[in-house]
Parts: sequence; structure tokens; C-alpha cells
Amino acid sequence: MQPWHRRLFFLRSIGGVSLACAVALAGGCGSGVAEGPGRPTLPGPKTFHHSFEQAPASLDPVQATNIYANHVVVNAYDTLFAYKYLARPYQLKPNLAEDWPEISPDLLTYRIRLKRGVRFQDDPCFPGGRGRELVAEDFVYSLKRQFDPQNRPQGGWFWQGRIVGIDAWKSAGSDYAQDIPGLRALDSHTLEIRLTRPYPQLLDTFAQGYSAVVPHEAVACYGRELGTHPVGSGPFKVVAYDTARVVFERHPGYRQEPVDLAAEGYDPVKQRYTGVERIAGRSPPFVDRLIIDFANDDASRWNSFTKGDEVQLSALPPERAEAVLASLNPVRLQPEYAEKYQAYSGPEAGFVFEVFNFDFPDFGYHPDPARERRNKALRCAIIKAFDWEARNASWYFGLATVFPGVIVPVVPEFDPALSRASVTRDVDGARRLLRDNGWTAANLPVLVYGQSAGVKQRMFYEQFRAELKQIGWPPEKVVLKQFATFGDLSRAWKESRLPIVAKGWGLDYPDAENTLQLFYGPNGSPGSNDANWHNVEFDRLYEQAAVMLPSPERTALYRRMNQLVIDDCVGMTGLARNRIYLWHRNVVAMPDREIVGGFWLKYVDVLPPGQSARPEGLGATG
Amino acid sequence: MDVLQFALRKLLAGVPLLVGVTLLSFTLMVYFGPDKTYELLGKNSTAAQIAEVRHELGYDRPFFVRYAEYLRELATLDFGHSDSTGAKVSTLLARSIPVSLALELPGFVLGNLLGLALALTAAFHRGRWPDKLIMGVAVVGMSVSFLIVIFAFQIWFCTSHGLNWFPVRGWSAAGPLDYLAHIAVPTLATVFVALGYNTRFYRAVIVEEMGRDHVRTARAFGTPPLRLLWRNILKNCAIPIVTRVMFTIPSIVIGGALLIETAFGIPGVGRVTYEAIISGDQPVLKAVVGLTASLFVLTLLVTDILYRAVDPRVSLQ
Amino acid sequence: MTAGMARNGDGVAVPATRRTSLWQTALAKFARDRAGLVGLTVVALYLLVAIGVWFGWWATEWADITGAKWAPVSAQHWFGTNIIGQDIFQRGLYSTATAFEVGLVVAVLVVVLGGLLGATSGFLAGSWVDEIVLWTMGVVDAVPFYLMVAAIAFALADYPYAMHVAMISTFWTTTGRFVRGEVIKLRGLEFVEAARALGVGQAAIVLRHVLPNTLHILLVQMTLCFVDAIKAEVVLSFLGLGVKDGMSWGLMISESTLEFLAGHFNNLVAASLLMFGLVYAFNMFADALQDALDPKRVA
Amino acid sequence: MAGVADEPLLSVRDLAIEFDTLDGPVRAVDGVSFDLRCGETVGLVGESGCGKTVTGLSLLRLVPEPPGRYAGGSIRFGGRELLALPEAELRALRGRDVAMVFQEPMTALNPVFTIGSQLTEVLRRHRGLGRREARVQALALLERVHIPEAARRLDEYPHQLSGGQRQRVMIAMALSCGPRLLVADEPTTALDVTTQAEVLAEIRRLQGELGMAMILVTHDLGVVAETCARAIVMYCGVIVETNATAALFAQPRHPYTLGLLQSVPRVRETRLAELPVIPGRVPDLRSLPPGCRFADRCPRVSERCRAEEPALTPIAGGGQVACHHPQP
Repeated sequence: MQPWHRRLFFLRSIGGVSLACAVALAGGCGSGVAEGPGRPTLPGPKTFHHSFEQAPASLDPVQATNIYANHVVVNAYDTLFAYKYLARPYQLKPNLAEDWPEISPDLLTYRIRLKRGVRFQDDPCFPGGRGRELVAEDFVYSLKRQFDPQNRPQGGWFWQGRIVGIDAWKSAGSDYAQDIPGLRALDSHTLEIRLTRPYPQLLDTFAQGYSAVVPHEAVACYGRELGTHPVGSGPFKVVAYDTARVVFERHPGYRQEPVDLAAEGYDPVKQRYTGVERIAGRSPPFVDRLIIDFANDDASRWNSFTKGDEVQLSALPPERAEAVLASLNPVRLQPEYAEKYQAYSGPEAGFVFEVFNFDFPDFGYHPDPARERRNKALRCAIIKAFDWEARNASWYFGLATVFPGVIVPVVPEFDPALSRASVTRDVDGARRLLRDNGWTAANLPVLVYGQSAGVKQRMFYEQFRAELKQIGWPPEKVVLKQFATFGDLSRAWKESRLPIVAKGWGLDYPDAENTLQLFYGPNGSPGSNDANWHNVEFDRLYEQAAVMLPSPERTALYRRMNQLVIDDCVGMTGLARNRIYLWHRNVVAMPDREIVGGFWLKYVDVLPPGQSARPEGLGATG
Repeated sequence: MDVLQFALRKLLAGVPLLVGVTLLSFTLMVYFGPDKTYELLGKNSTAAQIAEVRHELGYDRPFFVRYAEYLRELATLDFGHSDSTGAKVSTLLARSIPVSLALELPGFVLGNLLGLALALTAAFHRGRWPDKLIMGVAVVGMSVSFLIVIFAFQIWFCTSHGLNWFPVRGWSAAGPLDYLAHIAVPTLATVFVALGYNTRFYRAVIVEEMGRDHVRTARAFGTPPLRLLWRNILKNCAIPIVTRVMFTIPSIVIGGALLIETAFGIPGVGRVTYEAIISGDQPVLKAVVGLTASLFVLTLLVTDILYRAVDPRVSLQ
Repeated sequence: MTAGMARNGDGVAVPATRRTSLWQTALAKFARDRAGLVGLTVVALYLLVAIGVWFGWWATEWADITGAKWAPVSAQHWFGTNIIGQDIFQRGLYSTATAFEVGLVVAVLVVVLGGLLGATSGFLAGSWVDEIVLWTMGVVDAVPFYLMVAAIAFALADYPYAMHVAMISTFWTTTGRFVRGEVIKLRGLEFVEAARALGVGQAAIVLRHVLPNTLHILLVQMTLCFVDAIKAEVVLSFLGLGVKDGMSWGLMISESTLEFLAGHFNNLVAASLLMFGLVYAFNMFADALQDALDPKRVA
Repeated sequence: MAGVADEPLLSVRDLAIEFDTLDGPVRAVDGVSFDLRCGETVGLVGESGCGKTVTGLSLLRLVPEPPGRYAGGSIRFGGRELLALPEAELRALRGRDVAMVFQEPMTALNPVFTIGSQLTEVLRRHRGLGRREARVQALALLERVHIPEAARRLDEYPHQLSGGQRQRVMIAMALSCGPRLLVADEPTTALDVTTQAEVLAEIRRLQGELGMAMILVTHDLGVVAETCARAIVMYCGVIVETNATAALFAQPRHPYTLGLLQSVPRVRETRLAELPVIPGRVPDLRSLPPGCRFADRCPRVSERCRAEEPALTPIAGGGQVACHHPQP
């Protein structure tokens, strides 16, 4: 839980908003298997074979902590909201929710109606093995699971201190029989959520796998093994799962919702080449079988992709960029690849950055103000020595975007006009700064560079050490400390044991607040403010902006906060990767896993081998 | 009856070994092993949550309580659930051990048979060119790193840079062809690397046996070569061969082939174990290590009984 | 008995003559083994390279960025450069020193540990000391190698020599068993009995009389260990459990996995060839040494 | 078979056998010639390393190749040239026409098969017997060599038998096919004294019963005296003297033979400490002196001995000696 939620707001009671629950009956549920117009008769099930670079640890929604787990979870389960398949910038849409919620004027009470006739997948855990209808109480139950320590939940921080009574429910022992005042099912298909303070990102959190709806029967039946045996109401049912792959089959009882391209935010100019027009008016999912391989080694994933009969869609390994791409922006393939593949490129929803830990008197705060000033010069010099462009060239083959500050390019608040001085290498400037502030090779402190195990991480260090050597930092004073597991590295961060923290952050929702909270003082270790940076003005602005709905005023506050981070030389930041996806021509897809998460998978269709989803007349490339 | 008695006595003698192995592995892998807490925390965590997770994982209990718990789990073969996926450890192992076996057995058998065949060829032409050629190549095989072999074979056999005959990764044993396609390259790599060692080992054993007096006696009585090979050489080499083969078994069954499984994306027990190590999944680790140790003790026993079967001089005392 | 004439001159001084004659014949045998000599020469060349690295004669810029990313082979960069522009040739040379450092440290300590424990347990065979040593060997051998090494590496967290400790604590059992067997044979011999009769202490007997007579085993074990250590380093470094500081062939090979896809194999080829050369030469040398030191072996 | 009536059973001519060593080839047997008639017994005597065992092995062509090599000469047995015989015919000959008894009864039998199995194997191979017949024969053979409880022994393994019994089994095996020539390589050396005498007596008895020719390879002149009609003395790969046993013992002509005879302990006459010993060492086969190989140790050495190697020449009384200055 973030201390930062708690400090700002007092619990406010609101008057109930009476809502007329006009219940629309959902269309005929059950048996239908979408027979689209062009659906070919294939020998065997129609299969889409996808690949990830990492295996999810657990498929239990309460542990859907990374995009890999999230992809699987949102396809096996359902969430109240989802991101539109095609809209850019990203937009929410109701999913299990029948419509947008009714929100009280003080922004503290949300009333959400669920679709009728949504059924869980058939599973032995239900009486008779037949999936029952999903009701509002299931959502309440599922969210409670995030506050039951026995489940080892990882997503509770989204709602901790924000939903009325949820923390009290947990401290009282997480008894599912007890009610939570701020989280109630008014009837079988109506939810009411009451907040302690306005939470503009609430609906975004309901599009996360963390809030996916789990039937209590499955928990009773599988217990801890729910993590390998999902039972949800999503478009696909998991039939096999191990560390190498997950295999889904179409959920035959999935609700019939014909695709409305306009409602999904279709942009004919930019997206027509994908052939997604083919799915208009048909109800997903379109494939009988969905396979996702987990292969953490780019080479074997790429080999599998290019073989032709294995993986059909893969992120382009940056190493192949030079050989495959004719141009990056717009993304265009070399002719021999364009014959076989389609491509899409988009910025990641996240960034990588490295911050100094201000708990370390050698680099951050110091009782002696003069030393603290010298420390700032030290930090600024290191930032000037750091070569983001070299990092981009070496590791991302120039495919990444280097940007100043911590507001990432993918969010609407990003400021393209911001000065790039903080991400521009300046060896002379760095040397001058060191010299002017009395830093010499003899009195420079030892810099311990903590990283997780892995050769890439090691090379980051070597690159950094060589760059520092160029501003006169003795190489033996730059020490690598590799942690065997990510957990151990994470522990070192959370225990504030590393002077420099290099990490990546994936956005939970498309709002700059999600990255700015990384510098909010009360979020210091073990929270997400690994820099342990405390800036009074920043904290004040953050608290002010946190309850604001999106607006130009809020954007201005965000940008001011961003500048504060840059000005105090808090760290080297940042770089956002561009992901390039390639897929076989017979696959109809618009793959973008950023923000959209796994929601796009149910819209994927596969044509018989040899056919192309690309509309005629678009030319071979583009 | 005496076999049974012998077995019981051996099993009893295996208890200290079992205690030692479990204590060592528990101390190293579990007590000092990686900490799962910080992988189970959400993005933003508080000290209270950290304590909560540690309690859930049982890290806050004293060493010997945890060790005793481990022994109980080992005795009942109930290792609980994985800390990562929540899967039952027994399910996890029941799924991955057969995969590792199916993956490795062909290579193991082939590597030993081929090694034996080459060793025989070399030994029978001792000192002449076939011997020199085979032994020279064996040293080359021994000098190449397994990693390099895997990479080279993978690129050569499984990608469009080379022959592109086999799937580059994954696992399927749906049909015999499917199975063969998936094990072909891993098996080739395993055999390539093991062959050098096996050939040298078997040649040394055979050459030693060939120099024995009873071989000369047999030749002096006109025994034909194949019969000589079988009755005088192989039967008498049985002890070192059985030893070598038997002691590889625990590591095949439980250890799996970590490098092969990682490179080819095969969900065998080696990969499960390695992932358990790097993610600190202690229930899985405990199960793997405990089972390996038990299997090791069992192997010692079976090997001793086999010794008697292959060599009348060994008695069960 | 006529055979008596050959025994003339042999007295109680069995160990002395046995030893000298063993080493003398070994040297003579080795000097005639062409493959062994070539192997030794190549190993010596590698050692020279390593010494040069230790004294800073060459490969001093192995950590610097001296060129462009993936610069091709040229007069300036003999093996080209890597992904961040470091000179692969210099890194390969530098890794030679690491290989010797790992190989020597591990081999020497394994032999010391295995020799001492093996000799002690062999000399006291049947006693509780022997039981404990045997038990320890059994325990260590019962844990699969990579599991054990990984566990030790993790348990020792960021201790820079975790890998060495891991290898030593798993490798010593082989040497220990060999030495134990040999010592059990030796301790029945007359010179040991004689020393015991003269009231020489047990530790002194082991150190002065028994261990020196197992030197040929120790030497062979050391060469085998050296090779094993270098090969294990490659795999462990690939798994992220290896060399922490500096550069090694294993790190270069794992580095090369980042480059396969882009079609750059300089790191892989350089490290593989350099490593293969040393390991092959060392294997030839070890073979010749074994042949020379094994009284039973006839060329 | 056959051949001319007076052709010897075995005829060895100028046999030379080399071994490859690190220092180049070494001649372990260098120009050995002798004949053997049917039923004749000959002792092949010398110190270890003199080439007697290699000579014995060569009669079945059992010298390990490599490192050994037949460098010249011929071995004719029953009219056939053994050195030119194909491997398959050799196998048919071994154990059937020429049998061998080895020195080490402890290791000469296959430890993982029963005595019966090893005996019947030979019988079935060479005499074409069926399983049951072979077993009956094997039992008879064991009884013939006086092994107590022979029926039980058939199912025992070699390690369950004493050394003497094992050697009897070896002998039984060797005699199983009624060979015309028996090569016995130090058959009693590894046994204790009482057993030695028993086994030796057994061999003598059986040789007499079966009428086969025998070559007894030994370092022990006493054994030769008791068993053989004729003795051949070897030194450093060559024959230095050969004669009828009685004549040899009565009047040794080569100084080496004399030395050997003098070093035989006569238990009742001489105490061990007073045993005369031939001074000096056996020369290194790799660097033989140009003249007589015994020159360095010979009390009667002359200039001629060091320059010229003496040839084997007939002497009065029927024997042959290779010495420039034979004992009178």
C-alpha cells in the first residue's frame, strides 16, 4: 500500500445515488461458434501460435504481476473493463460491465452494472461440470482475494486505502463472510464501490488481470493450484500450461459480441493493412486453439518464427532489425521479409532508467551542506558521462526513444519540446563539473552497480564503467554486484542497499501519475521510490494532482514535477523501447500488448496457409 | 531372503547419507538460498506486507523446525505447492520427469552403446591407426564445450542458416515421428559430447580387461573373437560399466539436462529445477534435492545387488 | 631360487628407489611422447600469455571501448569488436589469465583438500575419521553437480570466489577417493610399518611418508581438475554463476548469445577456439602424463 | 598330421620375436631353433626375461601383437607352418592340438563363469559335444586330475577353489581334447611347495598316460630334472645350451648353465646364505654387447667373447652349446 494514498484524504461519506437498474438482457448465450463468412474448412483446429519472451509465474489473477501473466489471465478470465483493440492513444471500454459506471458528483461512489448471461467455462469444479452464470458477488469475492495474505496477492496496492473498509477487512483476518462497506453487490448484477478519496485511475485498475473475476468454486476446488488451472469466463480456456507454453482452447460459451470496428477505435489509414476489417461483425474468439510459447532466448524464438510452421507472431529481436527492416519510421520491411510477414511498431508503455539512491551519503543526502552540493555535482557529472545514445545503439539497435525526465512518450502528458540536455552526453562538461567541485580520481567514491544476473546486465555495467573512465573515474572504483535472482536484487532495492538503482517500469495505465509516483517521498524504500528522493515541492504537487481528472492543469503540474526530477540530477532517465511485431501474412491481427494487454488475442484470426490478410492493392510493403 | 536382508541393511546404512544430503542441501538451497519474498511483493510494498509474505512462506520459523518439516515432507512424499505457480509439486514433477526421461534416455543409451562400440574397435586395434583416430577424435570431443556444441547444432540443424530439418524448440511426443523430431538434435548434441568421455572410459576398461590372464587362456583354447568379447571381456567389465551407468541414473531422472532443456525450451525437470533455483521456489527445490538423495541411496543399493548378479566374487555381506 | 639375483641391492629403502625410478622413468617416457610434448608447449604458450596479462604487458585495454559496435576483423582489432565496441582479441587474451587463475586455484586446492582428506581417511581406514570423510564424500556426490554449484554460488551471494568454492567443494571427492585407495595400499608397506615402529607420529607419517608416495596420483588429478574447472567455468558463467570480476571465455560465449541473431560470431569463435586450444593441449598433456606415471601402462 | 615319418612334431627354426618399446624394437627371442618329437618332454629354462615364456607363447602364436611382432624364422607343427596359418585355422588348432597351461592359476580362469561352463565350452567347441555329453566329459576330466568332489566343483566359480585345484582344472582343460603338444608355462611356480610336487606329479603322470609331447617352461632346474628328458637353456633371447637332462646336469658346458646349477638350493647340503650367485646383471636387451651376451658376467670371458657372438655348436655327448670357452 502506498503511504501516499493515505495521507491526503479523509474519509468522506456520500449519499447513495439511486439508480434505476434497467437490465438489458444479453443476447443468446451459449452454443454459438462464430462461423465467419470467410471461415475456411481446415483440417484440424484453427490455431494461432504466439510467443512470449518469458513464462508467467502464476496464472492466478491475484498474482498477474507482469504482462505475461496478464496476457493469459485476461484471456482465461474476464475483467470489468478493457482497452479498446485498435484505439491509439489507448482508451477504455466496458467489458464485463454493461456500460460506463454511474459516478457520484464527488467522484467517490461508482455503480457498475454487469452484463447478463455471462457464463464461466465448464469445469469439474462446478456442480455438474457446467459453468454457472457470473454475478456481481463474484467480483466482490475476487477483489477480496487481493487482500487475503494466504493467496500471496500482488495487486492489492491498487485499492489499498482507497476502497472504504478494505484495509479493515484485511486486518480483521480476511474473513470472506464479512462485508466490505465500500465494495458491495447491490444485486446479482450491480456493484457499488465507495472510495475514500477520488481515484481517477480506478476504472483502469479494473482492466487489470489483478481484478479478473474468479468463481469461488474454483478456489475451493483447486486451492493453490488455481495458479496453474484457471477457471474463468474469458474467451479462451487453458487446457495445458507449463514453463514452456500455455495452450488455450476456445471457450464455446463465450458471449456473442460482434466486433464493431468503429467502437474499437479503428483507424483505416493506419490499420487497414492488417486486414482487421475481416473480423467486423463477427464474434470473437476466431481461433479454436491459441498456443503461446515461452522462450526467453531471442534466437530460438526468432528461429521458430522464421521456420514458417511454428510461432506465427513474434516481437522482432533488435538484433535482426538491420537485416529485416528497410525503415523504422514508418516501419517497413525488406522485400524478402515483406513477402512473408506483416509488421507493426509502437512505443513500449514503460521505460528504463537509473537513479541514485539518496540514502547513500556518497551520492545523495549528506549532513554537511557543502558535501551535499558536491554530491549533486557528482551526480550531474555521472549523468553527463552516461551515454544513452550508445546504450540505444548497442542494445536496441537505435530502435528505442531516448527522452528527458520520467514522463514517458506513450502517455498523453509527454512533452516533446522538453530540453534534451539531461540525456545528452557531455564528457567535457562532466570533467569540468568534477574538477570545479574538487573531485579527483583519488577522492571519488566507489560506485557499486547492482544488477540481476545475466550477461546483458553485465555488459550494461561494462559500458557504464568504460564511459565513466572517460570522465576520469578509475575503473576499479566502479564495482559490479550481480544478484542471482531478481528477488534478491529487488530485496536490495527495497532495503535501500544499492547506491544506484537501474530498473525498468511498465505502466499500469496510460497516465503519467504511474511513473511520477516513483519519486514521491512517502513511497521511499521499501516502496517504489528507490531513489529515496524527498522533495517538498514535488510531494506537494503530486498530492495535488493525484485526485485530479485529466486536464491541462494536471498536465502542467505533471510537467513541473518532471522538471524537478531533472533539475536535481536524480538519475539517468530515460529510454523507452519501440516494439516491432512481425507476424505471418495469413494472420489477421493488430498486435500491441502495451496497455491493451492480452485483450487483443481474442480478435486474432488465422487464414489458411498461403493466404494473405493484407488487403489487395496495398503493395508489398508499408 | 539374503537379498532382502542385504537390501534392508543397505537401506539402513543409507540413512546417514540421506540425512547428510538433506541437511546440506537444505542449508545451502533453502536456508541460505534465494529469498522468494521480494518476488511475491507487489510493485509498491510496505514493511508490513513484507512481513506478511515472509510469514506465508514460513521464513520466520527457526531452522530446525523448517528442517524437520522438510524431513516430514520427504517421508510422506508430500511437498506441498510451488511458491511460484501454486502447482502441486508432485504434479509438477510427475509432468516434467517423464519429459526429461524421454528426452535423455535415447541420448544416454546411444552415447553409451556407441561409446562401447568405438571403444571396442579402438581396443581391438590397440596402438594402430583406428585406435589412434578414435582416441584423437574422442579428445577433440572432450575438449569442446557442451554449450558450443548445443549452439552450433541448433543453428546448423534447426534454423534456416543451416539444414533446418528439426524444430528449434519445444516439446511434443504426440506421435513417434513428432517425438523423434523433437529429440533428434538434443540427442545428437548429448551423444556428441558424451561420446568422447564414454569411449575413453570404456576403452580403458576394456584394454585393462583384455590384458588379463583369463583372456589369454581363452585365446589359447581357441575361443572365437565374438565369444571372447562377450564371455571374457564384457562380462568381466560389467562392474565398472554397471557403476558408470547406474550412477548416471539419479542425475538423469531428477537432474534432467539443464542446458539442453533451456536451449531447446523443453519443459523437463532440469529446467523446472533451475527455475526453482533462480526464483527461490523452495518447495520444488526441496522435493528435487530430497528425491535425488533418496534415489542416490537407492542406486547404491541396486548397484550393489547388480554387482552380485554380474560378478560371482562379490557376495552380499 | 634363481630369481634371487634380480633382487640384489634392494633393501628397506623401497620408497626412495621406487619414487626416483617412477619419476625418472616417467620423465623418460614423457620426453618420448610427441603429443604430450606438443601439448605441453601449447600450454606453456598460453601460460606465457596469462603471465603477460598479469604483469600488464598486453590486453590492458580489454575493458575499454576502443572501437565501433561490431567492428570487423582488422589490423587494429584482430578479432573485431563486440556489441559495445570492446576489442575481442584483447578480451580473449585477458580471459586466458582468468582461465589459468580459475584452473590453477581450483586444481591446487582440490588436490590439497582431496589429498589431505583422502590420505587421512585412508591412513585411518575403518576409524570414525574415515567414516566421516567417506560420509562427506557420499553426501557431496549425491547432489547433482550443477545444483550443488548453483546452491553454493547463491548461498555465498556476491562473494567473488563463490564459483571457485563451489567447484572445489564438489571436485575434491574424486581425488580424495583415489588417494584414499592408494594410501590404504601404501600403509601396509614395510617402510610405513618401519616408521611407525620407530615411533613417528601419525600426522608426520601421513605428511612425510605417505602423501609423497601419492604424488603421481595428485599430479594427474591436478591436470584433470584444471581442464574440468575451465570447462565448468564456461557453463557456470553462461548460467550467471561464474566469474564475477574481469572477463572469461565463458562470459564471452554467453556474451556471444546476444549476437547470434545479428549474425555476429566473433566472440563465440574467438572464445571457442582459444578455449579449445588450451583444453585440447592440456588433455594431450594430461594423457601423456598419465601414461608416463602409470607403471601399468605400456606404450 | 602326417608328414614324413621321421619329421619332428614341432620344429622351430631361427625364431625371432620383437617388441616395440619407446626406445625402438627389442628382440626378446633372437634366432631360437629346436625340434620336438612326439611324446618327447623338453624343459625350457632360464631367468625371467630370457625369452622362454615368449617362445612358449609363440608356439600357439599367442604373443600379443602389438607390441610384439614375429620378426623371422618359422614354427612348423605337424607339418604346418604356424606363422603363416590363418586366424581361423589357428583357433581350431589351439586347445585341440596344442594346449597350454599357464603360470597363474589365480587369474588364468575366467572369474565370472563356473568351472563347468569353462570346461564344457572347450569340449563343445573342439569336440563338437552336446551340452549334456560335455558335462559328463568335464566331470570325468576333473576326476581324472583328482579333484575331490568333482561334481560339486563343476558348478563352482574359480575363486571358490584353492590354487592347486585351479591349476588342476587348467590341466584338465588343457588335456580335454587330447592335444599332441602341451606347453606348460611355469605351471607350479605360483603354488606352495607341497602342491607343487603334487601338480607336477599329476602332469608327469598324465603326460605318460596320454603320450603327448610337452614343453615345460620354467626357471626351476629341479623341476626340469624331475620331469624332462631334455633341457634347453636360454639367456637373453638365445639358446646357450641344450642337452639331455642327465648329461646337462652331470656336465654343464656353458658357464651360465653352471651358474644356474650352482644356485639351485640343495636343501640338505647348503644353507641359503651360502648360495653362490652369478655376479653382475642381465644386460639390457635394448643395448646388447656385440659379442657373447653373457660376457659381462662370465668368469671365463676372453677378448674373443666380447667381439664375436658364439654360435650354437654340437658338442661331444650329444648336446649343443654356444660358447667360445665351454666348460670341459
